[in-house]
Amino acid sequence: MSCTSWAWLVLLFPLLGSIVIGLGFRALPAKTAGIIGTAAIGLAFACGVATLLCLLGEDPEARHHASSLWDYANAAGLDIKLGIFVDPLSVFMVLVVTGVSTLIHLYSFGYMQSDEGYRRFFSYLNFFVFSMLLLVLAGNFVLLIVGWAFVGFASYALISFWYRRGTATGAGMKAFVINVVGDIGLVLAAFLIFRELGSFDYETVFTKAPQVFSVNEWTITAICLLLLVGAFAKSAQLPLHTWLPDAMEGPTPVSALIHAATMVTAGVYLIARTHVLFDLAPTAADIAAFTGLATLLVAGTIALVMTDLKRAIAYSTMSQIGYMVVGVSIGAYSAGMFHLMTHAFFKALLFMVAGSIIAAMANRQNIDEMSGFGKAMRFTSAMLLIGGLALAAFPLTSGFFSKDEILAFAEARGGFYVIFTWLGYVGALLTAIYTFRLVFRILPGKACKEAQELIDTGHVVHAEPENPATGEVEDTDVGFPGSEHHIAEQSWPMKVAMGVLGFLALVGGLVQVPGVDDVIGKFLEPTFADSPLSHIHPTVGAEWEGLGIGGVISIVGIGIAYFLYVARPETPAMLIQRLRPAYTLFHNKWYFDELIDFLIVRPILGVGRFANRTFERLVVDGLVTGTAGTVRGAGGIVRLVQSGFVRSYALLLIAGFAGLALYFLIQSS
Amino acid sequence: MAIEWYVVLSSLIFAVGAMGILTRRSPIVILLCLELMLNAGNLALIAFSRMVGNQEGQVFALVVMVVAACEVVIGLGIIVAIFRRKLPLDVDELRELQG
Amino acid sequence: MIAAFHAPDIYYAGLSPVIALTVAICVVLLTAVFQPLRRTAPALTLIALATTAGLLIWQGGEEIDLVSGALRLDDLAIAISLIAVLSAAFAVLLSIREPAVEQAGSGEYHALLLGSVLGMALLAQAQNLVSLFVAIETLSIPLYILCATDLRRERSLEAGLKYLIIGSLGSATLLYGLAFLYGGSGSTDFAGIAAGIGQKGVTGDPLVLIGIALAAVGLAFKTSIAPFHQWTPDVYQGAPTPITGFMAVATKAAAFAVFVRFFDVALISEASEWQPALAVLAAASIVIGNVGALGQSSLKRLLGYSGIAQAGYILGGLVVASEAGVNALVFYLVAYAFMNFAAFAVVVARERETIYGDDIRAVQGLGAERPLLAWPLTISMLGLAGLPATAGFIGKLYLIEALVEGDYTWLAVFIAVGTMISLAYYLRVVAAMWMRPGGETSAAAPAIVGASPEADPIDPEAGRRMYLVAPALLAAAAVVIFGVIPQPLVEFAEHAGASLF
Amino acid sequence: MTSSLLWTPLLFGLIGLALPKRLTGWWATAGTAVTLGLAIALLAGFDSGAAGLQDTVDAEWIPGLGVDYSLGIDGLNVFLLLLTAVLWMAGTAFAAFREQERPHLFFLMLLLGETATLGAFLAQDLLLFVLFFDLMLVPFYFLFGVWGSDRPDGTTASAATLKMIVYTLIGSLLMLVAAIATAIIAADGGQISFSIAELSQHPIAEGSQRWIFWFFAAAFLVKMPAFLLHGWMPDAYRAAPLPALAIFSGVLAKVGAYGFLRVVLPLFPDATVEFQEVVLVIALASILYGSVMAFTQTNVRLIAGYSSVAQLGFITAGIFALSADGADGAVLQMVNHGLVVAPLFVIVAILAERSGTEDLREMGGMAMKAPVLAALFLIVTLATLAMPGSANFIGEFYILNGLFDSKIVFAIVAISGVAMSAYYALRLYQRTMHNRRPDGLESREIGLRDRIVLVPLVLCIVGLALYPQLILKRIDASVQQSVTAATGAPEPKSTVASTPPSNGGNTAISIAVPNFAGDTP
Repeated sequence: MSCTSWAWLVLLFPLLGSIVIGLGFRALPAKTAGIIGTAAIGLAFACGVATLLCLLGEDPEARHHASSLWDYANAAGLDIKLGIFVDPLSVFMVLVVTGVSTLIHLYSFGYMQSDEGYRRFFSYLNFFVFSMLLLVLAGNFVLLIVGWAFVGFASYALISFWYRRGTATGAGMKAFVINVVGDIGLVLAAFLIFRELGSFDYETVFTKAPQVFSVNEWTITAICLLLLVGAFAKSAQLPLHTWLPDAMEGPTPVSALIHAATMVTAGVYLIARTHVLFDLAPTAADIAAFTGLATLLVAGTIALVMTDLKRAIAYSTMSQIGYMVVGVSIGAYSAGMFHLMTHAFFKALLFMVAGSIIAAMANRQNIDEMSGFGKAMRFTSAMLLIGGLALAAFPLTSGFFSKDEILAFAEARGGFYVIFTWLGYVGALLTAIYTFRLVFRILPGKACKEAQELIDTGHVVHAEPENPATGEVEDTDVGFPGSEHHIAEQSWPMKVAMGVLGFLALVGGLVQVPGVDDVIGKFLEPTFADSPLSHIHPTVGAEWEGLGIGGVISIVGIGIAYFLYVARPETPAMLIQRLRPAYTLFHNKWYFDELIDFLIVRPILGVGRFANRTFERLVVDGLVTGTAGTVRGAGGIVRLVQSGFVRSYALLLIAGFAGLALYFLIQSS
Repeated sequence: MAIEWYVVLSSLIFAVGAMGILTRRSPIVILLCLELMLNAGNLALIAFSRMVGNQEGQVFALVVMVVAACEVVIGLGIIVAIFRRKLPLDVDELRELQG
Repeated sequence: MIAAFHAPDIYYAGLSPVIALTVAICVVLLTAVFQPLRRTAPALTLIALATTAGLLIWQGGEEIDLVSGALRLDDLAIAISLIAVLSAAFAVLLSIREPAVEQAGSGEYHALLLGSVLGMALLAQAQNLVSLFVAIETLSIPLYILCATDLRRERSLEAGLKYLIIGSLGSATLLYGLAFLYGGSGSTDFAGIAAGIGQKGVTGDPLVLIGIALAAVGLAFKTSIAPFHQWTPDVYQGAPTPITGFMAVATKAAAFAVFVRFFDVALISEASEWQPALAVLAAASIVIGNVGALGQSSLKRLLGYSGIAQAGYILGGLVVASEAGVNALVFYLVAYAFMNFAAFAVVVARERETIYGDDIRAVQGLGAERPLLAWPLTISMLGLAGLPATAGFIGKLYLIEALVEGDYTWLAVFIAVGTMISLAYYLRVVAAMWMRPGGETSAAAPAIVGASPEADPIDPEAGRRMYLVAPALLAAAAVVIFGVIPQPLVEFAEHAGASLF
Repeated sequence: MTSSLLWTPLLFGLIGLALPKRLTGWWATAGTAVTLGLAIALLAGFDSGAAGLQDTVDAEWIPGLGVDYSLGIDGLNVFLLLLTAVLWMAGTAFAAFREQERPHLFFLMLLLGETATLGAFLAQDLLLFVLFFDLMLVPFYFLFGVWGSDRPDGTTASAATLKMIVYTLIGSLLMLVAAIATAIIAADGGQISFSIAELSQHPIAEGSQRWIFWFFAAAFLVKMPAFLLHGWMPDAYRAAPLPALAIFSGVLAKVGAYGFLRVVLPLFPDATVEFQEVVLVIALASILYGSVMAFTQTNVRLIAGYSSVAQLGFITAGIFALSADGADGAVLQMVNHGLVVAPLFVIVAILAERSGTEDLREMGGMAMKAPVLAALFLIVTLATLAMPGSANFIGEFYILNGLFDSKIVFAIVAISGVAMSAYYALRLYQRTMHNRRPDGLESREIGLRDRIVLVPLVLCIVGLALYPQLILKRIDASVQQSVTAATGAPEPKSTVASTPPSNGGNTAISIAVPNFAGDTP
């Protein structure tokens, strides 16, 4: 079988899984649905591996294939095929996506067990994986947009999975609409590409682009900026990020899969995929890089003050994606992709841990209420520690190698790109602090009520779930995890999934140790070989120097966190008092929601209300009623003249004659 | 005598008839005025007949007389019917139909 | 000295329809005298009308001058006469059990009706000022009486008197105009007038100009063209409904026939003079008729105003002074006749069936209650509104085509705009039938409402009487059939038009 | 074949009058099924590469007036015919499953409506087109007025319907005058012919084209309805009975857009080019205004109604992009929108049955016991908002791409409508199916009878989503012909072919002022 056939199979299994579970939702026993769902993704992963092997068996220069099934829309010169494109980059993404997905499916198999919407969940989840794979495998921009929108929809569906929660549906809507804005950016970019290059196909576009465009030309910059709109919306970069924290309304596995490991990194993938265009538009690339930098700092500061466990991790995700965006924008393609992979491991792990803890807390997510889980949930705690260390880039963990590789590249590129290195380190410090803020709030200390109960009885709390945002009692009919909760300690699928990810988070970085090995860099090389930046390689010494600095910063950060949250727990409150304006700014998430509300939502609603209440009535209806009124008024006059007086009829008759006679006389003289 | 005077006279009679219709309220007087108008036409016809030198106008006038008589008869008949229904003999009071 | 006496050369075949009608008048009038024969008057009238129609059809294709050129028998005349005869037949059917007939006496009533038809037949053939005037009076005088035949109702008398006064005023005006035209051209013959005016040219000849104006007023009056329309709604509402139906169709047809013959034959050379004036009159009628009909609650009155607007449309066919125009005019007259027949038949039925008289409430809920009446009225209304698949649409199409061809596109636009306004009241009738619950009908109502002393006795079965339902259905069917297969009617109209040009 | 397609519905309708009441609905459904079969047969025999008319019928109808009974099929109408047949069958079946008052009349009107609509699509004689175009109104007048519902605020169904009729006839009567004027001017004293094909061979003088163009445009824009001419829509939509409304909104609105392609572009090319931007402004206003209104409405029908205004705005914009891809997209979108909006209204009907209200604020949580309904609704919603992956997306993509090439500013403004559509469509879904269920509201799965109606329609949507090429392939040739008639020569699709690689800089300049560069006559 050819590489593309394997790739088609990668697409097929999740789709089949989704359809089978979706159509058979009444017939299938719950567990079967879970098994089918997990197996489908597992098979996809297997096929992904087969694709990888197939690709590795080929000459590095020839490792790109396009294949199409049928003409999707081909008329008037627009030739859109249902086609895929297989090259190291897409296969890399396929492996990350299917691999992490398989584990998260496994986790969900246990975690969602008592949820009424179990089958629906797996159907959605499989559909999401299919969409994500479509996105990474798409062979042209139109199909990319299709995949792009599909993941957006899947994300929507899963965020508002518990659809009786007003907060969940609202968050879903927000995510969807912002993602549509991103889609529009992509669509416009596609139009512009087609207008200039006459094709939507990756191969044609990437071959022709360097011939047609000169560097930093108006058009190519516009194309790249439009692509960035799509990328930023999907990857939650400023200012299109506001949906991501809200998206935490969805079930925790969803947050792990979509809003940490896979979908949100699509923007990074897009920039890497279209690096040919970005290489031609360095200005646009720089804009992207600075946006990433801003995001990583802003999100880091917000994560410092978030008390909601999942939201804090979500802001951390934003921040980490900021690193990746910086990476792929400044030319550190393989480093960016590497960070994408390791981030998928440790961030998925962190969310799984969060899920386990939240389950133990009966769906409450406020870290202020949590403490002492170290003793209550040993496995979960260990995983939290591993994930935290990786995220904080503790030496030798996966995050340590990947994050610092990006920063080292920036330094090697020189010029003003050094800013990225230094501010990146600032971000790293923030990362270490906020990560271990979570760790130190949750693990040590006196066990809270729920943790104590777990220690005493081994039971997970059974409380009537209620929505922390609105205080209303949750509606468990449609599938909110009812009173029965599942934690990693008591559910082997969760344990396995977390264990594997924990292992990967710990050692995943070793594939790319400077001076030792360069697995990912080598593998992705054919994809990025044509980039003018591909020759920039930081020296091994410089890399280790960077790693050293990074390690120190990480340890310092953890130390600060220890000081603040364990050694002197009263300091945070004091700091808040002291730095009130900054705290308010961070706590209110830099007022982005309010800004968007003020700039976009309100004007449109205002216009809508004006149109509805005033314009429609006065102008549109007025046009009708005005005309009708005039006509009716004329009718009134006619009826008034029709007075019933026969003599007035005679008068009108004679007057009419007079008029007619006058006309004739004047006319002919 | 020049033909114009006949025409002027006839149009004066026509105008008097028309004014009568416009100003009088008794149906009988109105019928009389209509008679005047028709006779104005007759006068004009005869005058013109004289002017153009053929008899067609005179024949026409004779016919008109017959017709005028018919009209008056019908008119009086209706007036009688109205009177028998004890309705006012005033055209301005006949305003049931309007609007 | 005894000159050789030549018996007048009379072409009896050509005169046969007129003769038949004249004889029929005498016969029907006689039945009034002989008590036992009273009830035969309607039947005799129908036979007479059928005979006349047969004779007319027999004479079809003839083009001949009769009575020393006073009359002209051609396809236009025959077509119009047929419309008149047909509407008279409809009127006879609708008059069965009509209270007015009882009051006036069946024989007299029908004789008068025939007299009016005779006048119309003559008018359609008239091509001489004298015959024109005589015919118009022969047509009108019986109608004055017929309008007033429902002696018990004040409205009927009022209508009769008003019609008489204003009608006579119109006749006098017409006569005066004809006198002037005679004076200006030296002839009473249409051809002679054309020749007489043609010689001198009309410019600056006040005699002819005022003559034209006066004659136009007189004819416009008969055809209910604004601003000479004011008698129409009042008389239509006051007259007994069968007579209203007859007037609405037949009078208009006959008057338009002579209108066309007079202007398109006698005054054709002056077309550029009178065309704009008549176009303005047409536009005025369209506007006044349509806006006047809005908000009317009496169906007869509504149809009266609608008739004014329709007259405006039809006048468009005359305005362009072309063969296509006359064709369109004839076509539209036929279509208009059928649409009105259907409507008036239903109005008559409901008038007798309910306590509401001709008020629009009388047809409320008709769709559910009496579908066989509701359909004809619906089709009639849709046809009058010019919706497709009715003869009304084709008629409008014909008119608009003629108008655009004759460079009167603006008048065509007026027709379109007028039609839009007209939808408001035509569809109001349709809505009343189909979209309103039925009003209180015959059985329960009178006790509650309290019938006025003038009210006629209610016949709860009137809506099922075949002599009312059948004409309505037939007319409606004709409207639809000629809307879908208009070609026969188009050819009929083309023959009529060809006889003038 | 073509003729039998046209008359079959009416024939069934007339025969149905003689049947007992409870059978009429099924008989009518059978009639629509036969019609659908004929439409499919026509599609099967359709030669997809050809641009010209196929399966033509040509007979004299009123030779005295130059009107012919002339029908034909080409890429422009073949799928619209199919859409008509499909939606009518769905609507009729939906109605047949429910008790109707006066079923004889109801189904007769429904089938008369189908014949009229098919006629408007099939007619190749300008006057025949106008005739059927007007005739469509008659049955819908009755359907809306007789079976419609009065509003509590006093607006009766008949008043709302009257408004609709007067409004729409304003345009069509003017169109009648304009059609006649076109033929007469074109005949120039010779034999009058209303044949669209013949008329398009010899376009009339530019001066006449101007006013005639607006007369036609008025008719079509009212029908759609476009911004400022939509005054009839809110009242009529609220009054209309839902099966009829589903058909009305799904098909009849498209006749207007179709008219532009069939009549206006080929017959009045100069005026089309001259007024391109004016119409585009109207189209954009429709998109924005429709979207904004759909944003704030709480009546579910009106949300669907205003969203149609916006969608038809897109279609108009596609046509008046005057490029082949724009028009291709427009035709595709006509079919798509029809397929989407009809099930949308059916669903609205089902929701209203359950909740007893049509106010969004009083609905919610209905997905609970009705997962199938929710799933079907979701697919329809996604198609409505032109989610990539649906055929609607391809339609909009083509439209906007065409517009982007010719009038870039318009394209960018238009595309904001896409974002808004995401919000209002999803809002409609969410507020009805999700969130808490108000007290007393019923959540009940749809029964078999509704599934029979809905599922095939949704399958059509899904099928087209997978293979929009099915339509594009067959319409392309005819659409190009229609567009070329207006613009002259077909435009080159790709600038690359003519631009040497080294001339990249020039391309940039041509893009910097693209909107104005395209305007030079």
